[in-house]
Amino acid sequence: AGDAARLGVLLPLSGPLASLGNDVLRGFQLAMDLTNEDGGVMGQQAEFVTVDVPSSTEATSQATRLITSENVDLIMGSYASSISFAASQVAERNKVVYFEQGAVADDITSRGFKNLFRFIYPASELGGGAAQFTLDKVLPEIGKEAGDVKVALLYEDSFYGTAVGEGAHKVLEEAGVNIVDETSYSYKTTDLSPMVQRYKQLEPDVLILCQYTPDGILFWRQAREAGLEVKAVVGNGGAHNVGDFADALGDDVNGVLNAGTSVYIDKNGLTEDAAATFTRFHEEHVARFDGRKPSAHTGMGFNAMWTVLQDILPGAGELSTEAIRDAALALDKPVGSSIVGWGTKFDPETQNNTRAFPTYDQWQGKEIHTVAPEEVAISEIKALPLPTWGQRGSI
Amino acid sequence: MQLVFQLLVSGVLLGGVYALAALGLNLIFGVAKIVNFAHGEFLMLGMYAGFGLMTLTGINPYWGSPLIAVAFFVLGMAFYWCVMRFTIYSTELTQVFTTLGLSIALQNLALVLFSADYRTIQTMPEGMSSLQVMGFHLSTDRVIAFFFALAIFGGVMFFLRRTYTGRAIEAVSQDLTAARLMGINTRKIFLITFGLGIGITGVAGAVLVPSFYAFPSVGTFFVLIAFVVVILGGLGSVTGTMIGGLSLGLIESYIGYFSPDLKEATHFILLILLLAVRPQGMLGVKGAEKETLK
Amino acid sequence: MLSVENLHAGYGDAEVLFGIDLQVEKGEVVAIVGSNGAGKTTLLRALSGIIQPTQGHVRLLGEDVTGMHTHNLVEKGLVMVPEGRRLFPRMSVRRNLEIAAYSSRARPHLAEQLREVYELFPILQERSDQLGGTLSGGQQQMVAIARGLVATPEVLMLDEVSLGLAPVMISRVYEAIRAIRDTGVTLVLVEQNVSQALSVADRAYVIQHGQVALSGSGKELQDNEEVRRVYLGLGPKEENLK
Amino acid sequence: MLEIDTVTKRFGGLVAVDAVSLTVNEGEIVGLIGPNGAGKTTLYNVIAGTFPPTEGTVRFNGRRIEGMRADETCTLGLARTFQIPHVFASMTVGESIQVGAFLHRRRRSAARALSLEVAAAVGLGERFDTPTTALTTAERKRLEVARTLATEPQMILLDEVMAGLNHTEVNLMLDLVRTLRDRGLTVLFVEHNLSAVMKICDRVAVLDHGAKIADGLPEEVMENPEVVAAYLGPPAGRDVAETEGGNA
Amino acid sequence: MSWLLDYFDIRRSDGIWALLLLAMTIGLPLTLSNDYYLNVLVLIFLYAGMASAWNILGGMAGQFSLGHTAFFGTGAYTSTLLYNYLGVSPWLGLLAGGALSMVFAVIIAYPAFRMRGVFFAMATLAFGEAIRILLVYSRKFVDMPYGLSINWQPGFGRMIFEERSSYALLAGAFLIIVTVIAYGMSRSYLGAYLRAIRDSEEAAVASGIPMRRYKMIALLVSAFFTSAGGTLLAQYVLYIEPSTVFSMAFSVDLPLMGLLGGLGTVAGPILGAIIALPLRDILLDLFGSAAAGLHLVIYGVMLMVIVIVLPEGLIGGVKSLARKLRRGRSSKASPDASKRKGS
Ligand SMILES: Nc1ncnc2c1ncn2[C@@H]1O[C@H](COP(=O)(O)OP(=O)(O)OP(=O)(O)O)[C@@H](O)[C@H]1O
Ligand SMILES: Nc1ncnc2c1ncn2[C@@H]1O[C@H](COP(=O)(O)OP(=O)(O)OP(=O)(O)O)[C@@H](O)[C@H]1O
Ligand SMILES: CC(C)C[C@H](N)C(=O)O
Ligand SMILES: [Mg+2]
Ligand SMILES: [Mg+2]
Repeated sequence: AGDAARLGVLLPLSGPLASLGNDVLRGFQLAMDLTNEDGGVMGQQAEFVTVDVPSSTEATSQATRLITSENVDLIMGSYASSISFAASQVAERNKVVYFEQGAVADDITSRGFKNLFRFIYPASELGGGAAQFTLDKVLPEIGKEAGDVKVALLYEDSFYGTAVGEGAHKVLEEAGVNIVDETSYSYKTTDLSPMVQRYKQLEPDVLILCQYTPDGILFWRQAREAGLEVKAVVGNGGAHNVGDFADALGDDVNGVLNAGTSVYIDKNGLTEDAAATFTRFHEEHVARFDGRKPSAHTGMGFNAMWTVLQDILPGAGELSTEAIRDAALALDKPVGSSIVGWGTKFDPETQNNTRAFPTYDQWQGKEIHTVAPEEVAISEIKALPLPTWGQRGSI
Repeated sequence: MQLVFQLLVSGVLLGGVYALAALGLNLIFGVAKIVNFAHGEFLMLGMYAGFGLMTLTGINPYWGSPLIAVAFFVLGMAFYWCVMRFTIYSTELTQVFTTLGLSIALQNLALVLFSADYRTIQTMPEGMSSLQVMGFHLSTDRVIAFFFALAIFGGVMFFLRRTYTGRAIEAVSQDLTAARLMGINTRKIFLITFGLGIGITGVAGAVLVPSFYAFPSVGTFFVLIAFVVVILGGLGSVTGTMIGGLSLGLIESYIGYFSPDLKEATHFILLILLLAVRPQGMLGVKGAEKETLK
Repeated sequence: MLSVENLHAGYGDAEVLFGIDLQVEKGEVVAIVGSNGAGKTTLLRALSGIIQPTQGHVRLLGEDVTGMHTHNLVEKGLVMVPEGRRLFPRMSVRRNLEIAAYSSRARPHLAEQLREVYELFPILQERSDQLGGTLSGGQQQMVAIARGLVATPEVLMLDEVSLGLAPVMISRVYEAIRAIRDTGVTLVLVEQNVSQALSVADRAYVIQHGQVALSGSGKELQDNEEVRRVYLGLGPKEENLK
Repeated sequence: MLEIDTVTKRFGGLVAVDAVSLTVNEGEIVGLIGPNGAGKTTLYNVIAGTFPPTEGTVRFNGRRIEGMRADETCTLGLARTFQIPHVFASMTVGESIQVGAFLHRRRRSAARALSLEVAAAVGLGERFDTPTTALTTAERKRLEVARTLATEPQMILLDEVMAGLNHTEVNLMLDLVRTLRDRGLTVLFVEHNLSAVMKICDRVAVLDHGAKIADGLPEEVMENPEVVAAYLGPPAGRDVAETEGGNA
Repeated sequence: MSWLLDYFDIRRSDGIWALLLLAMTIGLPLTLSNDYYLNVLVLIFLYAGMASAWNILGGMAGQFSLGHTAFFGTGAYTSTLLYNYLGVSPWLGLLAGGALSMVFAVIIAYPAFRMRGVFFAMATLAFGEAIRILLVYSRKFVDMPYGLSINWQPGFGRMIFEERSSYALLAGAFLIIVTVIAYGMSRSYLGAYLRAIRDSEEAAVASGIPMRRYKMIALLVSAFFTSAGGTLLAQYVLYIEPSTVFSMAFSVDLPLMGLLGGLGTVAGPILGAIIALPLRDILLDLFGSAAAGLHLVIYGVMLMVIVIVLPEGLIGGVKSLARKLRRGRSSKASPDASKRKGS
């Protein structure tokens, strides 16, 4: 290692996935800047070698480039499951550690890779969590029971949506829930109004959605235009915890539930350290990015990079695959030790973070509020069943 | 029954939007024989224009559309003058890659300038986003966009059929040299055509943004649809574009009801099948599909 | 009317015309003849602005119009009917004719010109709704000439108008040319059909290898044995009389 | 060799070819004339397989060929030229002719030898390596003929190959056609150049408004009043017209 | 032997090119040791091979397919599915994928060969898109993950190699095979027929060329080798998913390489791949960290400029430069409008 610790960063920064990719990058950046201001990592300044991977087509090449040409010893990526699949393949073969911060597809870590660590929970836990949350928390609010509720599942048809959808499906099925409809579609769609019509016919009580931002916006707006009334709606992170989604819907965003991750949690549920970082994260984010408020994806990116820079690398002491791996496996931080509420403990088998879990939010007053689990909740579930359109301003 | 009609109505509205989004492509396609792969990006710029106008000045894109039309007319002329002028005599593949290069450049320029965020506007006050007519729910913004489409189609048709410039455009589309010999200033015609094509596309983008969203690669969501509409309807046929748009809107509506994951495939398969039986498209002039470009 | 001085032109690297000089007076019929590939078509293209001359000057009514765009020349009344007809294939015959009146000089006369043209070629009126591309070769040629007339030219340049016409049509076209001349339009005829052209021409130029090899009155050239043989590829005069 | 039996071709309401029957015997040169728009090119298109006839049959060497594709008729030995030449824009003259030659000679040397020979025969010998785009109209017509000849047909359909040629060139072309006939080729010949038709044709058929109005020896046909009215026009005009080729 | 050679128009100067090709495809993999360069080399060989395959149809026969991703993806998916689920060797999978691609080719040929130019391009583009969507849709009925990973288990029979240089040699062999076939076609009557079809279908048919048959030959050869490239790339990357192997971006890349190098020429696509692939990497390296997307702005602009300045590609550009130098003088004549397409 020279005078700087060079980390490979692999994210979709252009193309259709760019929006959240740039969110994550801001999180990475902030974690690095703060670390560097605090004196760096292992006595060196940290530095990124960033590659733009608009889709998984470029992932293999760019990961190869990071490793063989830029000689990075560590790659941080990628947020989208497809990209993660392809890029981690390369890292594994070249014996370079790859930290996946936000891609959820279960199979990413079921390939037996030795150098791949994942911070976030897998899709089955996300979708399953959303379903469980629906069963446990939402049904009582809307006065239904697993046996008599009608649920519809709608998800985009790439890795992310289908994996989450399957997770939800499984839990609902086990609980004996009547899944009245299960549909997937391409997130590049320009019209979802027929789906809305279908729901108007089927009259589901709850919608469980897994969408990216544009199709998420489109769907909820078209639901409003067609006057689709459901008792509750639960999203899964791609659209439903994103600020752009709220901007697009105005007051009608209120009441929407989301399963995912949040940086609008109760910091009193965090460890002291984490709570301090939490505050710093929010303040610095607003200060450094033109008053912009951080998003969930920025939070996850920040958390992953922060953990790597603050805990794993110092633990490793050097930038070598072996050392980083050992340090990662040795890391043991309790739940509540990160700004998103998680802890960090990688499963020695799958190398998934066993202390990550979805949190559950609701839009209230056009802000996202965590409503579960209790430790980090800052608000209660409100206004279920959803009041009719136009009446949601007061939620 | 209500459902069948509701799907019909929303399909027609959507179809109008598609037709409008495709019209500019067909104009340029028809006259200059150029497949503009950057079409989606001009649409995207139109969307940003609509968004910017609304957020900066508070004027909604509907009232602002004349302004956007003028700005994009000029942009279209610049597009011709600075870029496409050099490819008029080249092979179609050269043109494809010139416009593709432009598409990549514009998409990413937007990313650099406007960031990757999804931008939306609300033109209607809360609660006015939908109209209820005889029990049908209609998106107010789509209805407005649809009327824009009708007006613009009517205007373009009048312009092409009834004005000398319009006819000159058609002449240029069929034989450039002969058109010159008829005293037609072909450069001017190309400028007008590109101005018109991009101008319409800009307005289309601006009136679409209220019911969609602007972000740098939104053009890629629409460009293939626009291609399908144009070819389905027929090269160089304005009416065909409208019919192509409406058919696609209706397909989306009905197929989308039963199986949204198949609707895009349906577009493409329909396109291939139609071309197999009627290669010139529904209203295209027979033989146009055989036009060997070079 | 039209004067050309030391005109050079060609295609890309290949120069075809090497310094052409010629004069056309008002109301004249001037024929330009010469063997295949001599550069006749190229000359007309250069005069009408389809290709740019590389050297030399063209004056129309005393004004230097060298390098001017085709549409401006048409506006000034210099109109060419190109070799190979070049109709708008997917426009009806009527549209083909109407579009020829695009220039502001021609537009006011459209109705009147159409009437004349239909008189000249009645078949065109019959077929006015047929698409240009589906006409027979000869019919296309008629439309091409008719378009030239609809443009109300001062100088009309015709490139091989009799090509592919039946004898009965050729005579009709040449009658038309005479009629056009009688209305005061100046005519430049490029022809392979030499005797036909020379018989109406007041004067003629023989082009050879991109240069003017000879010029004179139509009759002079037609009667000169050597000219006939060497430059025009015509048989001896006697044979012709048979 | 070629038997056309009551062939009709309609385009929508227009009858372009109206119940035409025509026989061409082996080794004959038959002229097909008629006013513009009479249906000559259309008849060619039907024979050569560009499109099928609406009614009627066409036989070549006893075999039904109507509705066959153009390449099939060409392979059978019936080749045609286009009234408006279609050139292969990216090729030289030699390469274009070789495309024809490859039909029966797939070897390079054989194809090249044949194309050199054919190029020389049509007078394009010196233009062998010239790009086709640089050819004049007249040369393009000769290239059309050359490419067709290189397919080594038994019969060719020529569509106005003399148009745009001057006297000397017409004579060269006539010589060529004669030589071809002497080598056993059968020729059907559409031409407006009457002197050429008169000189070379064994027989002349006349179309008018799609229908055949005369068929016989050239001299006979020229006297036929119907032909005179439809095609030749008043004697005054004809005089001039006939001088086209120089020497009738 | 010599009678066989007589079917081909082989020129002496071709030998130099052959040597260069051999030096590149065999010499470089054996001498390069930097993994990054080897990776670029593998991609260049594979893409050059597939661009050459595209060029047989698109360049030589003038049928501008924008749907080659259909064949690429079919090749990648067939061999990967066979290998992952049935343990079939990718070597056989390559042939199976090739065969299936040829079946697809026949299906799309029916409608597409009725069209020309832009229409053909659009129909093939639609075909490529439709296949992807149907593949994604099929997951409703068969249990198949969205993306397929191949376990990294080196072995010749598995077409997975320890060393990157082995991949480079394999990819080089692929390139050589495609190039030899493209060369053989272009220098025999086949090439002349394809060019004839490209230049004028009417005249080609009138010269006795059964047009559909020859277009079909070009399409089948093109489809097979594009598909083979798909298998090879899948075995190299070891991960495929619908949106990467069935993507319009891929369909567009092949003609781009052909165009950059020189359409319809044998060397063109190879040169094109050599230019296009590293260019993006270099730009990303130079501008990637400045602002998201900036390198693509530059790439897009460069693409426009190159294509406009060198419409005939690098080979055409060099040729016309040479011609100019020989002439020793430049000409000012404007392009002849009459040569414009569509006239
Ligand atoms: N587009 C072109 N590109 C290159 N060379 C050309 C082009 N058109 C014509 N030429 C060349 O220019 C020369 C003159 O051609 P032009 O057509 O002017 O002759 P022409 O006298 O009209 O002959 P014709 O009587 O056959 O029509 C010829 O040698 C021809 O090969
Ligand atoms: N595709 C078509 N659609 C409609 N009408 C057509 C078509 N092709 C030809 N015609 C018409 O059929 C008639 C015969 O045309 P054809 O081209 O056979 O005439 P021709 O005898 O070759 O005349 P020319 O001597 O002028 O070449 C003409 O009236 C023409 O307009
Ligand atoms: C936007 C995110 C929700 C994407 C998701 N994490 C994935 O795996 O693709
Ligand atoms: Mg000429
Ligand atoms: Mg004809």
